Amino acid sequence: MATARGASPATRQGVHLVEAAAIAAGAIALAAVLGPHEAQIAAMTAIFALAGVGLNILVGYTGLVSLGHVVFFAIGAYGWARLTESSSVGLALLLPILVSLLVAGVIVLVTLRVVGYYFGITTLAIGLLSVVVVQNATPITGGYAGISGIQQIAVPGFVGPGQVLVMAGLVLAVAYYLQSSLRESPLGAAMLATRFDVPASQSLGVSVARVRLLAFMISSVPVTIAGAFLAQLVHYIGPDQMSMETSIRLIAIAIIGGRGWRWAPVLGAVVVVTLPELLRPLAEYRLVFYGVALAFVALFMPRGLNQIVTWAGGRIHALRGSTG
Amino acid sequence: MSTVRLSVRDMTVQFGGVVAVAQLSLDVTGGEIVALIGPNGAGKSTAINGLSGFVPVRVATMSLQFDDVVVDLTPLSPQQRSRLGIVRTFQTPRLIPELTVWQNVAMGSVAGDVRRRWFEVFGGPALSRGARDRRDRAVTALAALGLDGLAQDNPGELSLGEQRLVEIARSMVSGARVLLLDEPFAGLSSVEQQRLAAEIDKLRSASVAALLVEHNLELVRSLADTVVALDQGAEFARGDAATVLDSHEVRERYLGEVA
Amino acid sequence: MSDDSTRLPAALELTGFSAYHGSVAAANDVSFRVERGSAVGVLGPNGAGKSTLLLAAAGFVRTTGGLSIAGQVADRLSPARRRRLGLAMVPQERAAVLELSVAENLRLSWLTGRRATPYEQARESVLEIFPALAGRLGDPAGNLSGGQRQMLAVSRGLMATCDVLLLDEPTAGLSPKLISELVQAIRTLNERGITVLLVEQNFSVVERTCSYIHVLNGGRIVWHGPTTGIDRDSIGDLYSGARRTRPPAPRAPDPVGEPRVRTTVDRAVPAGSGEPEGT
Amino acid sequence: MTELLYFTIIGLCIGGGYALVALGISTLFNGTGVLNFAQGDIVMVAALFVAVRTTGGGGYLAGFLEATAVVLVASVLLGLLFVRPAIARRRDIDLIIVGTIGVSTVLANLANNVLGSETYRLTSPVTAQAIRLESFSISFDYIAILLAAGLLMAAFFVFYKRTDIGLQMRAMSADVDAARLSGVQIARLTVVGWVFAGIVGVFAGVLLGTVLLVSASMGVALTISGFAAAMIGGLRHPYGAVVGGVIIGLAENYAAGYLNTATRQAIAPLIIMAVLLVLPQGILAGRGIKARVV
Amino acid sequence: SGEASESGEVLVGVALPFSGAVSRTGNLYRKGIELRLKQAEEAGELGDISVKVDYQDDANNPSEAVPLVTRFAQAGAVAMFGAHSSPVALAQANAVQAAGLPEFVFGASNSIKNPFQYQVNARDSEQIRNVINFAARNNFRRVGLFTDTGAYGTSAKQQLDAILGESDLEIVGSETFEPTASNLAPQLVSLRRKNPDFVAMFSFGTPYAAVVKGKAEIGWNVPIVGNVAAGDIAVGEIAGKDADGLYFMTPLGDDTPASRALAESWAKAYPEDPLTFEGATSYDAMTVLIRALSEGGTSRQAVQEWLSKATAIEGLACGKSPWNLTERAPIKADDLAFRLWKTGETVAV
Ligand SMILES: Nc1ncnc2c1ncn2[C@@H]1O[C@H](COP(=O)(O)OP(=O)(O)OP(=O)(O)O)[C@@H](O)[C@H]1O
Ligand SMILES: Nc1ncnc2c1ncn2[C@@H]1O[C@H](COP(=O)(O)OP(=O)(O)OP(=O)(O)O)[C@@H](O)[C@H]1O
Ligand SMILES: CC(C)C[C@H](N)C(=O)O
Ligand SMILES: [Mg+2]
Ligand SMILES: [Mg+2]
Repeated sequence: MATARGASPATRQGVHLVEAAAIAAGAIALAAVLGPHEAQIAAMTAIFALAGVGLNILVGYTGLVSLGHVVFFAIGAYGWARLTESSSVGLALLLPILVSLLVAGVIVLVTLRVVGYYFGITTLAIGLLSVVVVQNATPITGGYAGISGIQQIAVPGFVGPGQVLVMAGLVLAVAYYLQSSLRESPLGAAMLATRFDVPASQSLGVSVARVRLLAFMISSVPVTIAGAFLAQLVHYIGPDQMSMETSIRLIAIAIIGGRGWRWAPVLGAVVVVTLPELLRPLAEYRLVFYGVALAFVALFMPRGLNQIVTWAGGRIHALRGSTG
Repeated sequence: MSTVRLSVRDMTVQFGGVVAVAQLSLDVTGGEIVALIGPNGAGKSTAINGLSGFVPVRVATMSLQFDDVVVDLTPLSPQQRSRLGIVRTFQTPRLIPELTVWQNVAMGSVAGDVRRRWFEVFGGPALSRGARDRRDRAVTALAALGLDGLAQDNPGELSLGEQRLVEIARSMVSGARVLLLDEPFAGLSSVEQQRLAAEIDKLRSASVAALLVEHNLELVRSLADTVVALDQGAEFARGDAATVLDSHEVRERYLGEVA
Repeated sequence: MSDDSTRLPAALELTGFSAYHGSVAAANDVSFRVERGSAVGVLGPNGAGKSTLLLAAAGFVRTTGGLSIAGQVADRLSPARRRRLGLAMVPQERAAVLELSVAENLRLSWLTGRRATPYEQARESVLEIFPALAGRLGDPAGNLSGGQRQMLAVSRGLMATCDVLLLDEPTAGLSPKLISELVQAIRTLNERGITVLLVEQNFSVVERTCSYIHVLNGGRIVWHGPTTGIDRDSIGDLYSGARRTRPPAPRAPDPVGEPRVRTTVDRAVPAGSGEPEGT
Repeated sequence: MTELLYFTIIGLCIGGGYALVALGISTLFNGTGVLNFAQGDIVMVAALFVAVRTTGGGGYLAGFLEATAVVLVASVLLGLLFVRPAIARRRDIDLIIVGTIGVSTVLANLANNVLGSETYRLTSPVTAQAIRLESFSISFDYIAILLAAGLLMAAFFVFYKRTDIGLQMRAMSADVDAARLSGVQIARLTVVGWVFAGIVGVFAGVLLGTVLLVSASMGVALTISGFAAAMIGGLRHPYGAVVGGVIIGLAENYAAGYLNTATRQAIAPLIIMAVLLVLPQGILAGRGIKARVV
Repeated sequence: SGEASESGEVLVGVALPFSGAVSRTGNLYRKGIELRLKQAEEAGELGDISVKVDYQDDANNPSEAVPLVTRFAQAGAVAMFGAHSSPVALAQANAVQAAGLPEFVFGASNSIKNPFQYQVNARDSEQIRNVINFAARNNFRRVGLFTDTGAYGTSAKQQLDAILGESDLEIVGSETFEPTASNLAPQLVSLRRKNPDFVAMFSFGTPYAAVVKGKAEIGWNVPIVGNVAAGDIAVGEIAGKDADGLYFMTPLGDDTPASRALAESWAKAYPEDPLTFEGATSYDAMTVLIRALSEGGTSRQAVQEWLSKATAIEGLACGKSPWNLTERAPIKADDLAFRLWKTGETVAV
């Protein structure tokens, strides 16, 4: 029966595990060697990669485009900021996740019959509403002044942003592994099915509504945690960080990385977060360049960086094959 | 263990003013192949859509009987019916582009099961074992239809006939109680048709109840136990294959042979 | 008439014609002529490359080799140009725009075709062949039954008022009665001087319409000759060993275990496209 | 009473403004199937260009013509940019969203760098003319917006429903592959679609620029209002854009005049959600052209 | 980490919005800094110290602005300029404190309380006290508030409610508006119903233009007094005569030698950009930094030390009285003069 080529499921699982470990080790190593500024950028990248995992699942697996995921970012960030003022770290992480799951559930129920672009725009509306809420719910969010002096989890042996980098790196590794397993699992296949063909999914016994609900809820979790890490890294959280642009950045990460590809969040975050920092010498043309990159990848490289990596892999393979 | 039986009484499907299916009654029992024939636009696909829950119907009763229980199908969604074991194919194949061919087929054996296999999300041995089983089953089914060489391909890279066969393989691994096949032979070469006919014939021994919509009357003749002929939504002939296919009405209305 | 036709350029001529999906040749080194006003059949097992060949002739797939339409070299022309040269195709998939009404679909096809006859006239003559469509002109094509869609597909081909009509399995899903009518229609077309290249699985249709057939297997012509030279069973023999097993393409060592992303199931790839993802 | 009348007239006209942006969005969508997140920026480029030219000494009409030229060139380039993806079937909404957002980022930042980050307001030949309503005065600029929205809507309605190019564009927007197989020239019509969107953008820019502040960063807000209008009305219908625009324009003006600004800010998102909850394809969803299951 | 290098070159970081909606303001601040530094170099004020300035775009976004603080700190900057808006300043607070990096802040919010952040604009509270001065001068009692829903307007609104609430003035109405809104007439109509003697408006520059336009459209003839940003030249350019009746306050006097000198050199250096309070404040801040470097020393600690004790700094263009940085916000209500828009120009009142 082994006529089907490709690695066996077990091998693939093993590979994912090793890769996840590599992500964790990489984050720790970077935290150890980088200066504070570079560590801060690396931590920011890890945080956005973590959030990108959520969007990669949502956009890449189920094809739902949410322009409002900043809601969960905000829940994570404000939740952490407020809850660490009075209660324990555990609660500050868990409660926002529960709230996010609840909000995700409500959003899906509200948008159940809405598809395609209409779904995107409805979530955009939700994102805009959440900004209005953040601005006006001053007792909780601090309004426009935001919340400053936010606590962070101390990681022994590391200082400053390195600590957030280590934490975010570890969580990212776990999220990465789960994301990759999900892709192989029946639920992942069901998500892909609903993305492309609703009647086909239904004929396979897949409930589109339930898969949507699960996918939206699952995708909200890493974004929420990422929000909490962002609050810790910047020690401040305010409405300017919770704009529509943040939602778009999250999607851009998944698309540029290659939506649905398991490395998309990590590589996408490098492009979306790290690259603009490296482009600083371009001064005011930095964002022009960023826009060009977005448009180019989306329009001409639908599989994002995956396309480059596969291409390069094929090259190397071919070279090795011909020389030895 | 009692046999499977899909029963429907007086099913009517209407689109605006068009009555696509009128008062159709059917019983499909495990081990039996019932063929639904009729001119284009007679309402055959619509009947399958009605039975599988894809269009709203007016119906007296619609039920599935198995293991000594009778389930009323009328309130159930397509996915719920599929999970009960009523599995269909489509007249135009519907495969999932981002899964390989074998993964598409493997979907057939798992999708209804997502809830029971949620823990596979965490990976580990359960996922590996489950995935291996599903893959083996998929590859076996593909091999039976002569498609094993395509297992690793992307469905978008298949010819239309190949896509149809893959979709059929997917329905075959689903462990269905009832199979609703919409023109499975259309566009297949004679070689493939024979191969597929043999597979469909095997359903009988697996006690699967099969409803076959088909225009190729030679195949209908060789496979079907009962033939129901529709025209403009309404049944006009029913009986064993030979009787119906040779009947005057069918020859006139369907074959266009003026007597 | 038939004497003249040998001196006239062929209505359609392929020479050393190959068509590619990425780097795989799905039709390989195919050469044949179709004379004006005749019908030629292309047969072959599933996956033989028949549809690819037709799509390639119409300009939708990357090709090498020569193609001429009524003596005019056409292998570098865009699909639209070929269509205006009188080459129309009824594809196997996506043969109509399901969101548009039946009438709009007919008009669309007429517009992009040669417009040799006025629209109303073309439409009337097509509806004569498929009266079932006449009552459905205002309905979205997506609401038609499978067979009705197939009728629409063929009608659209005829609306292009073409000289050469490529038909990809036009009878799939049609009832026996309609098949007979279609056979009759093809004969009428031939009589009017319209050339037909017919891809079919249904041998009896080929028998009744085509004078000459080519059997394709694995992308190559494995047999060709007059229809009378072969019967149903020996055709079947030519189909054996058909199933293509794709040679392992030089891909990355599948680091993903995930298939390459494709977003739609269909395969209309532009002529001469150097798509980066066309691996 | 006069207040209410004033709010209503202004609401209608501002709604016409949203409709102008929405028309650009819906015309491109109906013509090519692309939902354009950069439409607001096209409007911005036109408005800013006219503003820079008029302060530089050119007249409003001269600026209008020049802006048309600039936007036409930009539209052709954008159209060409979207040809390849269209033919290669990259119509996934996520790609289109990110792709057009990329375009929007480029336009906004280029405009900022090249045309400058100053803020302007346009003065048109009719700015000084106004309808008086007790102490209120309603400039003809507002009226012009509503008129233009109505006229453009009618023009597009006729274009798509009655002309052969319109038919081909609708085919392309519904299913590029089927359209291509039907002989529709995708590349050419994609460019045509973008040019139309650009022309609507120019009209929107020069008209809206007379009633709101023009600057390089105005695009995103316009795009969002345009989407709100187009979605509420239903993307497929040109008159949906106007219906949606007017609904939002009125609601916002009443909310701001009688309630408060937080409500006004929330009203468009709330209307979107409420409408799509009940009618997932917008108010003018029309008959189900969705292909049936076969 | 590294401090000033031996060669006498010191690094100063600038993190301001050079892209996006407020990039114009960022660039005005930059011009003030550049002008002052050039003058100092030409006059040899810095001795053998050479100052290198690293200008970086923070896009007015806290998440981008905070890494810039670490970036400057790591590169060994001795001080930085930053934070056009208060949220950015608040976000940077932790990082500047951790790095011990003194920062000149252009934000006006009263919530900025970090010992390393020196506000060089008049705080909201001071501007609001000046509104009370304005009312007293004109015998106004009934005030209507009009603030934007953005960062600046909302934080100013809190202070307005608190400070005016305790004054003799009666707040008869209070409306807010979106800075991007296309039409502000409805809110103005609401405010007019309350019949205030004058309107106190707090927002950043350009919305003033939209507001005075709206005021003209509804035919309402009420004086508006705005904060420093109402002096934005765009207001005159856009609104022209409609801006008549809009008062604003400015720390930039036109009667001191320093301000006259600045006006002259600015006009020469940047003929296309009129001098506004932004350019003047950053110019003054650079003056202070130059003093700190030459008098205090070229290390981060030395600069912070000097700044934290700096009192009575004279010879600045902004403010009537000398700056006391010990209060970390040296411009007081009494340092702010009023001006009035008239047919597109501003005149002193
Ligand atoms: N887009 C594609 N990419 C890669 N391979 C493809 C693509 N489309 C078709 N193929 C392969 O090319 C071969 C020929 O396909 P084609 O569709 O021409 O077959 P066909 O003869 O028309 O078969 P059928 O009778 O089933 O329609 C098949 O092996 C098919 O798998
Ligand atoms: N959603 C719909 N709206 C309107 N009419 C419909 C719809 N679905 C089906 N019909 C019409 O109902 C009739 C029956 O269609 P159906 O697809 O069941 O035919 P069929 O027997 O399967 O024909 P074929 O052999 O051509 O596939 C046809 O006339 C069809 O056009
Ligand atoms: C208008 C300006 C004085 C605004 C100020 N920079 C602030 O946002 O705090
Ligand atoms: Mg059917
Ligand atoms: Mg084919």
